[in-house]
Amino acid sequence: MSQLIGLYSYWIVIVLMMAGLYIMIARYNLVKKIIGLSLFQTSIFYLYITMSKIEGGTAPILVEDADYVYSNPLPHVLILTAIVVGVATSAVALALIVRIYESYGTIEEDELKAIEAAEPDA
Amino acid sequence: MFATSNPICISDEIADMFIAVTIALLITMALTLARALLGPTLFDRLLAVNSFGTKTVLLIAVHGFMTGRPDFLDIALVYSLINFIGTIAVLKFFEYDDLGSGAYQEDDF
Amino acid sequence: MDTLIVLVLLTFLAITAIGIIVLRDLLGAVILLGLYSLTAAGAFVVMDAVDVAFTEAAVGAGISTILFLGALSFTKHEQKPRGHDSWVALIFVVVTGGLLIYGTLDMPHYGSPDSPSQTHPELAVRYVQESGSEVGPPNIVTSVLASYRGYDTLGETVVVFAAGVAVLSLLGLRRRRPEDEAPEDAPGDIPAADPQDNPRRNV
Amino acid sequence: MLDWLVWGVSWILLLIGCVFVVTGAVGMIRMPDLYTRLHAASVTDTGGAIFISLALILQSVFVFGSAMAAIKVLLIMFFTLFTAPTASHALAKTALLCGQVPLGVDGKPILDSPEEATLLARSRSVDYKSGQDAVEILEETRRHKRERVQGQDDDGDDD
Repeated sequence: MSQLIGLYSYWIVIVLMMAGLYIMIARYNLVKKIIGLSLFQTSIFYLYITMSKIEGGTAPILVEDADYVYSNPLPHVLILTAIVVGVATSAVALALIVRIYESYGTIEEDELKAIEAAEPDA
Repeated sequence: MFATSNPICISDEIADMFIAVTIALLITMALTLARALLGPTLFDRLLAVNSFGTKTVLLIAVHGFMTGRPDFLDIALVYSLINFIGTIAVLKFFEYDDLGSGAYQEDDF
Repeated sequence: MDTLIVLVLLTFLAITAIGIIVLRDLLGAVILLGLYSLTAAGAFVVMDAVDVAFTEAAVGAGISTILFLGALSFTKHEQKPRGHDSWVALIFVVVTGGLLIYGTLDMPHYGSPDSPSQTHPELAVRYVQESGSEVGPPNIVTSVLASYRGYDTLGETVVVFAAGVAVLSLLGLRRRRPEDEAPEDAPGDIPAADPQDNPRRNV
Repeated sequence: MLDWLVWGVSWILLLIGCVFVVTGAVGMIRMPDLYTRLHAASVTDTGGAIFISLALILQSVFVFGSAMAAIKVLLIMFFTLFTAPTASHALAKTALLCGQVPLGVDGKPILDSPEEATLLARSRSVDYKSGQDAVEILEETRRHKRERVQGQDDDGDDD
């Protein structure tokens, strides 16, 4: 039972990660792929934040003359950076998708491949 | 096993009170999530998401009191605003099929 | 109680992720992604990462949703219906997940105080004990972000700036292009809007 | 004495809040169509939020002794009170505009077609200008439609 509770958060992280990966592999729609990418990113955030938590700890904001246990602040910093960079990545990907749609009229991967195969010069 | 991590010693009666509210909120969130997944139309999903956001705000506020550090209510504040803005943005998208257009009044009404 | 809340919120997250996989409608998937971010941020608060929760609420639930909506307003709202899901992908994902779960069996348990990430003398203990006197602000995350790891933050800013430039160069010049170029091969030509694309008709 | 009073009042407020919150969620699952679910959700969003926030304000003033926390909870309550009804209204209006037909008491749609719902949602400014009732507008358009259909039938007969 303690094994279950102690590791449950990791398992959920893996489920989320695999959900994102499955969307990236098995769905043909490009916007859906970016949604899968976001899922994958958030699961990584989770993995880090889970590791920073300490039992009975509190948020790493110092309080004078009190003896608290603080959670590890370093993963929080890394994830703060990662969230912002992740959204920047999504923004660029979505902009590319908009351009692809304007050029080809579709955002389904297999249709794009068919169009590419039909006109090798382009 | 599920002992409250309780850095500031708030008394047990008070902790009980917040635990009860937290459980009620979690049940509510589960039901709301079910509606968001079942919802036949997009509006049902949107309604569920909006309601879920309000529950999250309350959960964060109550959690701050439960752990004895009510310093982090700012997050709940930001949440309630973001939640509203997100809902309105999606609705505007439904209504005009665009996020940026401002010239809809003449032909719409 | 904290652990219970975290476990329940994590379960919500997993259910939402499954829902996103199943849903064919892209707008619905984006709405569920907003719900996912809200839940994630709530769980971050319970796991003591208040700054991360703040950012995730503003960036993940706010900006990200609006970016997706903006992209969808230029493209189609529905995935093409397909007959079957790919069994190869499913098997691959299940096998990878199984291997990863096997790998977690050796991980330190959730919240355990003697895990390496809590006991490292330079990376955990020192920040907590010394940052108040070395840097100043009571929020340790701020100290680490702006002082100990200031170059990381500078790099992040550069990445965001580069992304902004990239998005602008992809989309911002588009409005001028149909006038500049010859009309027959204008790549900025938006295909005529199909009335079926309007969400009013297919919600 | 004061401690016990605060404790009791907080418990009562929180319990009322919990009841509101849970009933609203159950209503959201069980109600038959979008507009009734909206009704149920509004109960949760405003009623539950008010009572829970009031209890939290009591706690933060009397137990935690933190005026700042009380002000923040008050702000959360005010924002919720402003934004939740606005969001509900916008949701209902957009749903009507997009052609979601409400169900009547007997479980049947009260309008003939999604177009009529769109029309009703858009007739708001006409309503303000001429003082027309929504039902009148609806019947007028139905009459117009019928006449138009008959006119087309007559044309067909002529051909």
